[in-house]
Amino acid sequence: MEVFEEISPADFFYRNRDIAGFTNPTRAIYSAIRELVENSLDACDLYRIKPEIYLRISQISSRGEGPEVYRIRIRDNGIGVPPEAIPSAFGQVLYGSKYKLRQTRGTFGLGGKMALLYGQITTHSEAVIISSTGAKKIYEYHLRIDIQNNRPIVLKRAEHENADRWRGTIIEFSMEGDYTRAMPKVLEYLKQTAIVTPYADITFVDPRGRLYRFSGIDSAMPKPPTETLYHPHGVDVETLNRLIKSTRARTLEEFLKRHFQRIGDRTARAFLEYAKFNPKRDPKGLSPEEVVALANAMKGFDFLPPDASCLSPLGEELLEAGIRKELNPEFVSALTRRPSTYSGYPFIVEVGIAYGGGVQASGGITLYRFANKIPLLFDEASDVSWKVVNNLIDWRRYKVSPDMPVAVFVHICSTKIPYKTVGKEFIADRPEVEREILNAVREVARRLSLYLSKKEYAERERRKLDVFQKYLPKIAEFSAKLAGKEVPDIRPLLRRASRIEAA
Amino acid sequence: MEVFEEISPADFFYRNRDIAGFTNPTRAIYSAIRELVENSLDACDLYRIKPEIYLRISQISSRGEGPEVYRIRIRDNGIGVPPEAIPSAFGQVLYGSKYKLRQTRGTFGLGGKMALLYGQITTHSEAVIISSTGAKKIYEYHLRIDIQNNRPIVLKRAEHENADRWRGTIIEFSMEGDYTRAMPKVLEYLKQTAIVTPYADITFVDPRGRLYRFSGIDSAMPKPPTETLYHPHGVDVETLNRLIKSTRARTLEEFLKRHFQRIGDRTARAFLEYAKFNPKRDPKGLSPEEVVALANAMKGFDFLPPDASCLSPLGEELLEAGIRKELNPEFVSALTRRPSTYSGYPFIVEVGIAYGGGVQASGGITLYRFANKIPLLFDEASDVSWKVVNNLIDWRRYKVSPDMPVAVFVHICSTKIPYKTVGKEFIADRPEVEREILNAVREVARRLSLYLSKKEYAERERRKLDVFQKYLPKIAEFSAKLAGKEVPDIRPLLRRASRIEAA
Amino acid sequence: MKRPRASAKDRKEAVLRALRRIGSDIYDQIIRREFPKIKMPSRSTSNIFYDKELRQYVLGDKHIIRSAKNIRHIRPFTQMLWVASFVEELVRSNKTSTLRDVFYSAQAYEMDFVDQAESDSIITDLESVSGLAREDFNVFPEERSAIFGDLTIEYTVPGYEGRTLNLTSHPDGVMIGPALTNAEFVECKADKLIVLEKGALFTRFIEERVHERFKALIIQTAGQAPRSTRTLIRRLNEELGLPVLILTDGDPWGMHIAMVIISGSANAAHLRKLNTPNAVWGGVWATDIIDYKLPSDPLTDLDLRRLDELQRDPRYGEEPWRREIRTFFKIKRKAEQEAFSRYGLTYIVDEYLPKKLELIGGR
Amino acid sequence: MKRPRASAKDRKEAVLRALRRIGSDIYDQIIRREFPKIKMPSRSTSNIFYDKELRQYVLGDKHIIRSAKNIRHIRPFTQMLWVASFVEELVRSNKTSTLRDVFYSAQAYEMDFVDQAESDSIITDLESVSGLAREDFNVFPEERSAIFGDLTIEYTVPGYEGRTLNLTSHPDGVMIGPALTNAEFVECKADKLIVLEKGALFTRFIEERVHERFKALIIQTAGQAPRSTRTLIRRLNEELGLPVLILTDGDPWGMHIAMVIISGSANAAHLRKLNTPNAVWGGVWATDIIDYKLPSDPLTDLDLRRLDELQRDPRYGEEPWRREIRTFFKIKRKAEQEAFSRYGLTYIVDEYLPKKLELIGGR
Repeated sequence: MEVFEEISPADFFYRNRDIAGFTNPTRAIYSAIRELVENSLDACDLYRIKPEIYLRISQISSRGEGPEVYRIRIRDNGIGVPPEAIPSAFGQVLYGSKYKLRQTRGTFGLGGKMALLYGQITTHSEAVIISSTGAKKIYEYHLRIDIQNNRPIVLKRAEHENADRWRGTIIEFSMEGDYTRAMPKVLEYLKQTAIVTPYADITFVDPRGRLYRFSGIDSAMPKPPTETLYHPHGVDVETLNRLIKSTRARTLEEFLKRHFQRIGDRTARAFLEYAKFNPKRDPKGLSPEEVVALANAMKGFDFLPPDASCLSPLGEELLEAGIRKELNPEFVSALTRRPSTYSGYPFIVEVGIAYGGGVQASGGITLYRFANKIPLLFDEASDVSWKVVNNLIDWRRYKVSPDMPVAVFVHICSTKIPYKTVGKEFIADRPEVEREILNAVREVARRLSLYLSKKEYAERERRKLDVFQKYLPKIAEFSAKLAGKEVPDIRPLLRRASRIEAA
Repeated sequence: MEVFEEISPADFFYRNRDIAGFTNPTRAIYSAIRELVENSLDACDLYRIKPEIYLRISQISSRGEGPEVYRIRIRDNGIGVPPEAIPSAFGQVLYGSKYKLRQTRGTFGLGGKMALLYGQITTHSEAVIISSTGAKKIYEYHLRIDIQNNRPIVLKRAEHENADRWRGTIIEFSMEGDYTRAMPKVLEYLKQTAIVTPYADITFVDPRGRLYRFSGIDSAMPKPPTETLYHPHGVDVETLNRLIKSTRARTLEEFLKRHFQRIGDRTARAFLEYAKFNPKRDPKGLSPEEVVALANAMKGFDFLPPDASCLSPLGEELLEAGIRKELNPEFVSALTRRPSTYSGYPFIVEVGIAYGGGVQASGGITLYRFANKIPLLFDEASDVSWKVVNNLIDWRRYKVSPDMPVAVFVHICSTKIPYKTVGKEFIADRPEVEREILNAVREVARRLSLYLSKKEYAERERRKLDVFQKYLPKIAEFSAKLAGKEVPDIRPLLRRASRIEAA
Repeated sequence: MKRPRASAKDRKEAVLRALRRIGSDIYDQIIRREFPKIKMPSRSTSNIFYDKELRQYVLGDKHIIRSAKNIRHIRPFTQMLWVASFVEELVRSNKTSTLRDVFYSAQAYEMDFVDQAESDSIITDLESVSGLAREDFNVFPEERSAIFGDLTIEYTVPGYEGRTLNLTSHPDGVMIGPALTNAEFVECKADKLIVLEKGALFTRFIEERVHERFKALIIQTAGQAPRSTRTLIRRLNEELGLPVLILTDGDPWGMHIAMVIISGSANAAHLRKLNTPNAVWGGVWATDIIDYKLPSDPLTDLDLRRLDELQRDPRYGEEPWRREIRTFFKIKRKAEQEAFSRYGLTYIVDEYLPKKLELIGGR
Repeated sequence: MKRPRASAKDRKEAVLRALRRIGSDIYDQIIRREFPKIKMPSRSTSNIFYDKELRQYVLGDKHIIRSAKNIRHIRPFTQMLWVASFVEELVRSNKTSTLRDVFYSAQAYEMDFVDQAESDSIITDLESVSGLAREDFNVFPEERSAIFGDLTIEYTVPGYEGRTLNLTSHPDGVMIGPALTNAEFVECKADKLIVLEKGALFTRFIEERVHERFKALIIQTAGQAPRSTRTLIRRLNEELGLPVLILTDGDPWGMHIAMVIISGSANAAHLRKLNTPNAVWGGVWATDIIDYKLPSDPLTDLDLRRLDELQRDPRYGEEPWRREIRTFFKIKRKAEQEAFSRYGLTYIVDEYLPKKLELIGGR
């Protein structure tokens, strides 16, 4: 006879921590840093606060054997967490503020909790959270997670006066890890983050006390994403049921207009006629079969493309600034495409190109990939951008050869990034996405080509005259010799040559 | 100001269904079939019941547009589910009977629930579950999942008399899918399942009514796995805390002996001396720092290797039978290695080799991979077995060349299979695992080599005599011609040649 | 001697005149303050045609103008003019040279070529413009073929003027170099010419006294025949009226060696009189492989692709070519000339050759 | 004529005796009801040594026994015996043949070789066993080189016995084939021999009358010298006492062409008298490239690897080899013989050659 039992979500992720990238000590410390930095950036970006992030990793004196233990401390100047939400926000899995229809960095919505959970199971340390929303008090919590019940355990709680009206969040905890091995990826991650978040100040002190500073440029922040309604193409039966359950609309027409973008009076009526539903029906009165039919009809009807205000692209100026700041190239150009859509999800592609200066020749195009302002560092060759840059574009048409120092940057923003696998390290080659990237890269490649052409032109003009000056006298000499005559005067021709070329 | 909310585990997996393999309609129907078949096999294997599984997929008349909808029905003769557990077992995520220390097929412990959840969100259909443990009644439930709250909704419940004392479980539900594209992988999955579960009767009726039968052989079933205690090497701080919380032991010595395998009186005392703990201390009195110290000491101490009774390998006879049954080769041999261990987890490697007959030449060794009796069909080249078979073994030493029809089968059993990535499709090259596989493949390759040698011997003997009969007369002729003599009689030499070769 | 050629001296004068004309033409344009240009027949594939009457490839009417005004033309323009002045000096002083020498000599005039392919192509330009072959400019290839048989020649090269040589003097065969190419024919006792692809067979034929038994001259081409050898074959056919039988390996490559001797190559479409339309390819035929049960090898992919190209070549439109290509495709095998050795070393001369000589009118 | 060789007839008899001895030995073993075996020097690399005195590679004392009792030996054993009986017939009837012919002829005796590499190797076996070169068996290579200069030879081949030829008769050069290789030297007016790698330079030297101006015989090897040509060079040096100057391209390959003429090759370690220890390599040296500022190309990876091999070769242990290898490594460039054309076509004869002739005792 089998014995059945229930396990908590925290317990599930404890057992399957690979899912969130906590596979081994090297990967764990890299993933922890990533999750914390991205949480901090989100806490600023969403409220148009210029991020100032301070990250410190210190090695706790060696335990003698086994992996090393590190103390991690991160401080941001973000919006802060309200005191009553702090325990659950940091001590309960599947609790957070990111389960919404707008662009954020988080991948599984697990945030930094997996980092704290991993710290707890490897070192049993408690996590210290200090946060303020800028009001009169600063709150300090010492937490641990009750994994079996997925509940926070508050070990200590304190309030401090906030005379300076400081706002932000500090997290500090210990974990096992192998920083030495993780270091190259960590530094690459921070550098690329600085490219794609050029307005952010990021300071990092590593376990040996080395200081890395990524200074933010003085510039306007990009418009933060707003939360939007569903687009009818991106809705399945489950979502529709949830909306029906919670709506206060009394008629289908009203229901559609209130809960979906791109549906006004006219569209609502046209759609309901197409779907063969009476506009006056009460949505709560639909049978399960009717809900399925409604969901299918939504996929088939021709609505306007989704609203992209839930997205927050970087913008051409900022992307160029980020590239310039970290790579200092001879030439740089960026392009933000207009919003597009796949399977009902809006997305925006931004692309940059850089040439010369700090860009190194690498025997091909160096590719930097970003998704929702996160650098993607693994499995490059499986990414759609790699396919576009290496297979679909004939770089010779743009005067680019493999020995030239050229880098391409591809940033895709979406409420749902089309990752190809669970690992979330590379993007699938959806035709809509591929086409956007292709067009964008072609355009910036064209701009680079134009730059290279101009640079070449002056050079070529100079060389042309050299050629005439070299060959015309020889023509005169050899023809005279063959004809058995004196060498003729070619100065008139040389003069004409210089005029031809000047024209 | 951020708004915080909690989501349920079911909601999490609904949002991240890629994790369980429900990425697109093709992959979804393949994953659903897999999960259901594996659940059914587990329900039989664990109780030494010879599995009889009936699976039917029928296409529901086309809806006109969008992906097709299929009705899936699976019936097994397993242990059955107690009526009170049915709703949660099928309608609640993270509820089940597999969260134990023993070998089962399930990958994330999500079982068939993801299949039902996917069916619900694509077709809003209800799932029908009919089950009996062989007692007087058969219970029938019609369920749906409340995704937002991760709770089952019972739509209908019925009891039927069980005159024949039928035992087993039937599941039936609808889902969107693309069976046409999934077909090759589905059939390959079933065929390989039949190899690694040769005692199972599996009947499959596909959407076009074609019948596939994989008949089980008449044979003893392998010993089912038993649930075991933890091995001290496989324990982390969190697990230790849980055991301390729930134990009734009053002293550390008692605690160790009761909750861990391989720890008796002597080992307990030796270990506690090594770890510098008083054996008489109350485990519940340990400080958090002491728990961490205890966990670290456990990793460092030299315990006996873990008990493998929690594992259920197939055994050499059954593996050979499975291969013979599905491939009908000219030669087959299998080998089950003794239990081994990595990072405190016990594992067993089984290997088979087959030559000729139904095995096709493929320009190399054909590799079949299994983990806990599940076929692994994706990403072959990343698997440690692929490395062993293609890089570490010099097949020429075993008289095997790439044009020969040879197949190698690798089965690894463990309470924790060392998958390399979250996708769980290929196994990491842990040195301990690699060594076991390498030794096993070498041994069966040696056996194949022996077989091939014997086969060659008779052939070679015959050819030898031919050679003498061809060349000796010519030697006589040419030497006589050169010497200017009559051709000498070589019959004496030919007689001696046949004697030499017969020896 | 049926139709004697112009004397060596007359030919030299003609070449020098042609070169002088090219120089004068350009000189005059410079004097007129024009950017000099030169007109030459286009050698692009679209301007190469097979002339059924001449039985060789010829150039069509398209021309290109190369002008010193064009930045991309001025370099090859100057190079060609330099080559003209270089070979003018060669011819005038009775010296010979090679393609390789021309490539290196350019450096003295700061006229460096990128590689020899470039200098070879410029020499071909000069051939097109002048209508003369590079051998006329005393530029000879390095490859050597050889001849043997009862023909007496008279040298025209400096130091040997008037001296004669009978081509049976050296039983290893007489090398075909500039001296022989430029020699006059004095007396010929042979009544046919046999052209062989392979040196080994050449030695065999001499040993077996084919020149006496069949009153034949024998030439070995050592693979694809050099142009000077092709000229010699044509002269022997035209001036002495000798019928020509060609024997090659039995594969697409051997077949094409024969075809180039008979109908010329597309590369030399701008020149005439390099080919011998009346020569006959006698084998090894694909049908010989069957009839004589020759040891053979399978045709490789490369062979088959070549065969496919030949099939679509207008020169192969008639018999026996069509039949043999069909047969090659059918049997998918090839054989070398030496394959006859399976029947003994002299079989090819005793049995096979007499059969094949019937193709050019019997022994 | 200093040291006349044994007459052609005597040599033929010696070869036939050697072959008969091999056959008799085996025949006798069969009569004694033994599985016949044959002993031959091992040609494995571990048995090849450089003999400083002979200044060539030689085989050491290791031998292998090939026995008809051994299933892996019986096939090559029989093949070698067949080759012996085949060449015996060749020599007896004064015919010549090629390696290729031998390969095909085997088929008539159901002795098919897998490929020509196999039949070539069996012929080498026979050379080892008999101590004779394949040219002694009348098996000649296809490649031809040529000679020119004031030497009169007397043929010994059938049909030409007693006839003489002066090697200036044909200004394109006289081919070195079986007839010339087997000829006797009658009269020589030259006092040195110049060996050239390239045919183009050969023509240039004849045109510039090097044979008269420097009283020289000139040989062109057309690349790596065929063994019959190497034998000829040795005979000219030994029998006529002519000092020998070798001029090749200035790269590791040209250097090695000279070395093989001087010290022989490892492949022929089982044979003697193929090399000419007193010959001198005169260039193109790496130091010439510097001294004459020759147009040059960078050494390729292949060139450099070859150079590295040569550096570790015992034959290259002395000067000028060591110095030139060092210099090649330093300048990492190479030059062809034609590169001198940058100073005009006759520079190499007028300026360079006299300098180099000092190496063999001046002009």
